[in-house]
Amino acid sequence: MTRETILNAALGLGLLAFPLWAYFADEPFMITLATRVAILALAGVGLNIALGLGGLVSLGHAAFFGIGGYAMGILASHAQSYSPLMETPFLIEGTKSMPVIWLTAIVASGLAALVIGALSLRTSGVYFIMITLAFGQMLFYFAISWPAYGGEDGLSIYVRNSFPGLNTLDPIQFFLIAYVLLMAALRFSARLAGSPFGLALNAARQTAERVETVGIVPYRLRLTAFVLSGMITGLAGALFADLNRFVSPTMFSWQTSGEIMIFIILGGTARLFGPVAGAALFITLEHVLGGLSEFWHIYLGLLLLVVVLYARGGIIGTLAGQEVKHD
Amino acid sequence: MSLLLLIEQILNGLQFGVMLFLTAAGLTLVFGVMGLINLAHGSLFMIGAFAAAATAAATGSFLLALAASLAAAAAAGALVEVLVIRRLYSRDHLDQVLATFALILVFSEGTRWVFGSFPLYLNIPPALSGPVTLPGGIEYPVYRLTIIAVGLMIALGLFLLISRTRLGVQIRAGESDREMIAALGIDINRLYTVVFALGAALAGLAGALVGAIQSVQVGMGEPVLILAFVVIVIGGIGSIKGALIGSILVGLTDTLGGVLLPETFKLFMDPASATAVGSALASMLIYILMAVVLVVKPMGLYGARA
Amino acid sequence: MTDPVLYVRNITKSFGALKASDDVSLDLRPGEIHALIGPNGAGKSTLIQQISGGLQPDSGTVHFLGQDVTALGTAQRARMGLGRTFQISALAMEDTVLQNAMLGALGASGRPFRFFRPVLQEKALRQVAETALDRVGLLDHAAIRTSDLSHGQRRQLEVAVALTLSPRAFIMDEPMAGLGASGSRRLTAFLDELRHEAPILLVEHDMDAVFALADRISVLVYGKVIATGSVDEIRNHAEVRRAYLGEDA
Amino acid sequence: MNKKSFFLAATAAVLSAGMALAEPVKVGMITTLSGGGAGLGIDVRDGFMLAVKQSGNPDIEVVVEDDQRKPDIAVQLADRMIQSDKVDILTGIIWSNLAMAVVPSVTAQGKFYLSPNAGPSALAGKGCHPNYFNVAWQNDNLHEAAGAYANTAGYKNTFILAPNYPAGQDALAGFKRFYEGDLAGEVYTKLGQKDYASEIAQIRASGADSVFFFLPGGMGISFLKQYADSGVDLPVVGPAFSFDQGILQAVGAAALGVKNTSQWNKDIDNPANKAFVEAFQAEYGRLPSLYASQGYDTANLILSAMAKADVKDQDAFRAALEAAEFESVRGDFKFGPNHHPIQDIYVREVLQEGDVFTNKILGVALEDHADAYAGECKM
Amino acid sequence: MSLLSLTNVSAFYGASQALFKVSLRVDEGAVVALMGRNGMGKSTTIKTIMRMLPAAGGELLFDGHDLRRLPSHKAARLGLGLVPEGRRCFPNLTVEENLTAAARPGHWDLKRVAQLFPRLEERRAQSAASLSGGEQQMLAIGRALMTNPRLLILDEATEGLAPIVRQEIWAAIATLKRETGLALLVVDKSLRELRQIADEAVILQRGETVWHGTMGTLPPEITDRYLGV
Repeated sequence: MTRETILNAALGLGLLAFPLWAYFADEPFMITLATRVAILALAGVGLNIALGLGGLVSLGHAAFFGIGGYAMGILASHAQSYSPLMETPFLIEGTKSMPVIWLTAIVASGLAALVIGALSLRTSGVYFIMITLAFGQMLFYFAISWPAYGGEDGLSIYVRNSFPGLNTLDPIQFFLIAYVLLMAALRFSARLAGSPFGLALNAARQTAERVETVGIVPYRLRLTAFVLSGMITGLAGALFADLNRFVSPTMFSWQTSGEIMIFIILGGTARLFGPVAGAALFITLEHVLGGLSEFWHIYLGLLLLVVVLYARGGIIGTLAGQEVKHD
Repeated sequence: MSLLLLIEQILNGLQFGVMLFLTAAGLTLVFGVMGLINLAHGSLFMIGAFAAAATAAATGSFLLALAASLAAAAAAGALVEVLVIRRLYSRDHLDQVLATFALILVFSEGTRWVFGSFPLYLNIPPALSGPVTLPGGIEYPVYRLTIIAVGLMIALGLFLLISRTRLGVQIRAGESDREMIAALGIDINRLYTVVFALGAALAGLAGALVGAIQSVQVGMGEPVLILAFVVIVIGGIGSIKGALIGSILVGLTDTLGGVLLPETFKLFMDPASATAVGSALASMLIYILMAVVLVVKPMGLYGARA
Repeated sequence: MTDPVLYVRNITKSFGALKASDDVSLDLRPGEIHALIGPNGAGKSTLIQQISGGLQPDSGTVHFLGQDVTALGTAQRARMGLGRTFQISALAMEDTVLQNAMLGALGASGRPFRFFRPVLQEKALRQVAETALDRVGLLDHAAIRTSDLSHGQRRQLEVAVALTLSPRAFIMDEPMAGLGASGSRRLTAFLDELRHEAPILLVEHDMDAVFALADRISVLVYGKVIATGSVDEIRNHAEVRRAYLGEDA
Repeated sequence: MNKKSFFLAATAAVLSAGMALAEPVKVGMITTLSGGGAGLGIDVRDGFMLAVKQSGNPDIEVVVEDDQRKPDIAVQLADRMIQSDKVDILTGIIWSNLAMAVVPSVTAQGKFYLSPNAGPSALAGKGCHPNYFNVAWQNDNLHEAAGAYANTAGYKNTFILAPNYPAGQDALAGFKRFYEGDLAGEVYTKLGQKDYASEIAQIRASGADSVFFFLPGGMGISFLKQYADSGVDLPVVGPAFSFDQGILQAVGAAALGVKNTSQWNKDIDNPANKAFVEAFQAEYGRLPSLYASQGYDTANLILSAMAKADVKDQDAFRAALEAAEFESVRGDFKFGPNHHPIQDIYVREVLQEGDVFTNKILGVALEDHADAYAGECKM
Repeated sequence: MSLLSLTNVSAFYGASQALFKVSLRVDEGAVVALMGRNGMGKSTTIKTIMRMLPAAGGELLFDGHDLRRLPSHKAARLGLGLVPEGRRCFPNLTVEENLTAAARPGHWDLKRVAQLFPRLEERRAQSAASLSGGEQQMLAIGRALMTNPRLLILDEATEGLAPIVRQEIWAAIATLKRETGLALLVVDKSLRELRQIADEAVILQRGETVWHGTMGTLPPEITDRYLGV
């Protein structure tokens, strides 16, 4: 086992053990905090497929996070008010069932990623960063000024959606749902990296010219990666909305895109568990520093600077060495 | 809509564009010459506005306030370049995004720490306040005309600096081949610090000029930053000319879109929903513009390289 | 005589005022090594790019296996069987040697869009990759990270990736560049064998290798082919000598 | 977890008989203390803490946290305060969108929420809740008063504008509910917009006789500065938000003479208000704002209820809150059936006192005004 | 004392070693030819001297200063003037801007460069990108002269040029030698021209100095072995 594998196992188990401890210590908020980490890490795992594996620096993943969130918000609000979403040409009812919501979130964000990706991938480098940002901003302003679903006020869902056989209102059960989905996404992401597609995508990031001369079109690889990436981030968005029982345009803001990206860089770009480590550290800092001073953002900023300047390769890179895992 | 109103709106769009240019010029310069994504550029804009407000409050002189905005932003820019930014040139864009994002946090909260949480006062000097009647009967604020003039003068000055001075020649040379310019004996590090400080000073001046007709408050830089990015990407990264044209394009699109779209929708919708839909679309318009430009020209209008 | 596997007809390509390819015609016949030589800046790389699909000629056509491929992209030409190596190694440096070779095999298989099964467990692909590595003598290094290879080994890997495609024609852009004396000799011997599998269009500066291998040589100067012929014909060609040594001799 | 808790020393002298019965009350305050909108949150907090301090009541403990003006952070903090800090009452939120995110889940978990600022219509009408009290106003109130004032002032053709988001739409709807004249124009601006040249040009061209606008925060500062400089000198009416103490100094002379509507001003003539204004200046060295007054009233409402009932006895405590028997700085104060205030709303004018820009009351715009949504509230 | 001296210099591109043991000396006022086939390390040697590539081992002295400790621009300011391989004129600058960008005061100014290359004078307002190859080469030489160096390094200054243009370049180099006594380090393949101009020669083979001596003593078997077709 490499050091990184051990570290990953420790992170995975730690993220499970902490809320279990909180459960027995009757600290329900700590469970909520861990759930938040798991969900944001899931969003990061999604982005990491595009960014880490594909080298596609998207500053617009809030678009998919938000679409996932609104998929939940719209379906649940219609179910809440017993008004169908659509009556013609066929009837679509709202729902409060998590699996249905997840599926909707994944499909909707996947479609959005297909459109955004198809256009954005015509550009590269800084232009790609900026065009993805532009699409995120478009959806942000659209959500703010679209009155049907609350505009800037967002949508409140008073009761968390349901999952067959579980009580999702119980923090620990909801945590477990998020945790299982995170682990599934990590597993998927690991498999993807080792798959034929992963091999080609990874090579296209390093040397697109070579990939073309073996007969594979890099654009298609990247678009596929972007769509998969958007789908996972969309799923995370649906869960995040469920965690807060609330969805608002902030989920679409460029700061959200930036934060998801920060989880990845903080944890270690292209590291499987990078988003988990990054999200955990970020949420912990926010929680601890937030209590220390009204001006805690200064400390957070300085700390981030230190990480970028001196801890290259992020947390996992620093703890597990610079070697990126190959298997 | 009357022709006069349309002309006035075009002037407004122009003025907005010129303001954007001041912020975007520094960003595109830094971006083009050093290949650095500087998210903290908006913070330099804010520093300029705060320095101007504080100086105006202390001395009552608007000119001194403008000088202070230039000096403070340039100093902050040079300091940050030497302490942090310099280490980021060789890094990938990801690291640059994270580090300069961190700088935003430090600058924003640091400013709030020093100046408090309430917006600051900075107003137009009496000599420039009030409207003037233009030919054709348009009443237009003197200050806004001044901004257009100052902005265009700075654009011209910048153009001359870049095209005529030795510093400008070295900047352009460094842009195309930094290894070669160093091999000819030019200290590229110093050149970069100067360019960065210059870009910062322009952003600071823009902050002060805008601060006089807007609110001087923490967080004022971020919306401007995003717009400046839109501008330089539309114009093509590294191109001053592109930044100018991009700025004016964005300024006109935003201003005229906000006015004309609701009007257009009123032709086939009831006024209330036309206003709502029109304004919603108008707020997305510049991003749509940017996406369209990039899809058609992936390197922006005047971009040479990614 | 059999039909050429690959030929270009009257290719012209300009960059602004510079004519990088000036009415170039060239062919590659079965079983031969056709060397393309010329001073730096003569337009060799531009020509190679147009043949392999990275650049579109302003006018003229490229034919491969009897088909006009001028309008096709790099990937399509590769799938038809055009194998290429790069002047400056274009390899996935973070990946292992085996992974680089597998990439070629994957491309040749035409099925890169599979997301679950570990690629390294795909026996068929792996065998193609390992065979190619074995042929260039890199099988022992299969598990090494490519960035840890020596310069010469990277050149070998370049060739191995091209081999995995089982190409119908090779285009090799300075495969000897930067190789030591023994490396050069080994690769020369290897290419000498390889020509029987598929003909090679060889761009090379190493004259020892060129003279040892080439059936025919074309000399490119200022985007124009100034001479095509056998080794001896080229060696004694006055214009070629001038272009190379600057001597009137 | 209680780094920012304020434990207040007991002073035996003020212990009343009622307090002796009560269990300590823990209040969680979620408000905006960092970033652009921090001024408002700081005022609410300072007003609130001033009242707590003045009461000298040892049985009230306050936990304050910064929501960074982000809805998801606010929700997270609410969860934490309920789950970990075990607070009984939550308060503090400034913005409607954050309130919409937090209030339903707080009341659903059986806690009280007292709003010191935001009053979205959804929470006043269909979404009302027995445990939700609004101590400030329903969002439409000040705009309605502005509409009523426009009639009194004789405006016949008003140009109205607000940002394109729910509170902005409510604002224009609220104004129009009471305004009887014609509209010269109705414009929605971009949220966060800072340049109003285009809107001002439209105003100039519209032939309006007056302007009503709702542009909170920096948007209002920008609008007023630019409006003053444009040479358009039509009278302006607006809700208090753009003319309040914290913001007025940044607007400066551009606001002089503007009429604005508010349920409070520092010159409202009652003893509670006088004491509040003096004590606030003494404590913090600045004039209190509207928000500070709302924070102060909220704290006093809680303290008054604590004196009558135990917070653990929810029905009794709720009844004590409904009674609202405290000395409000705005004079008469009572709750309507939907737990929103019924109060006088005044018209103020901006003027300069020495170096300081401030307001004085001109008169009452709407007397004993209730909100338009109470009828939809079923509780 | 030599103006420039390299002793057993080695250098790497990333992990692969490009120079093994390069030694050469250029004395004040001397013209030294650096020769070898493509890929043998000539340009790498130049890059190492110019501090564009770090030297891994060996000694690298210019006028008594240890170059290995200096950044590129400081090395240049000691008096190293570079005419790089591929010319590398700044394409977005005009001819005059190219010349003045890094000029340092001294003997060489715009007027003297114009005397040396009258064609540059004719094109002073044109962008460098619009020049022909030969003109760009003249510009690269003029640009280096404008820094008033003590040693001018010419890397493949006649590569890819038409014969007549080559003659012009060679003539200019001869003028430099004759009239200014500037020290020159010339990398070129054209043996005939080098024989006429160089005092000494150094031959590289796979990153090592394999022969050095005065130009007159360079035997034909050496040239055939290391340089010929």
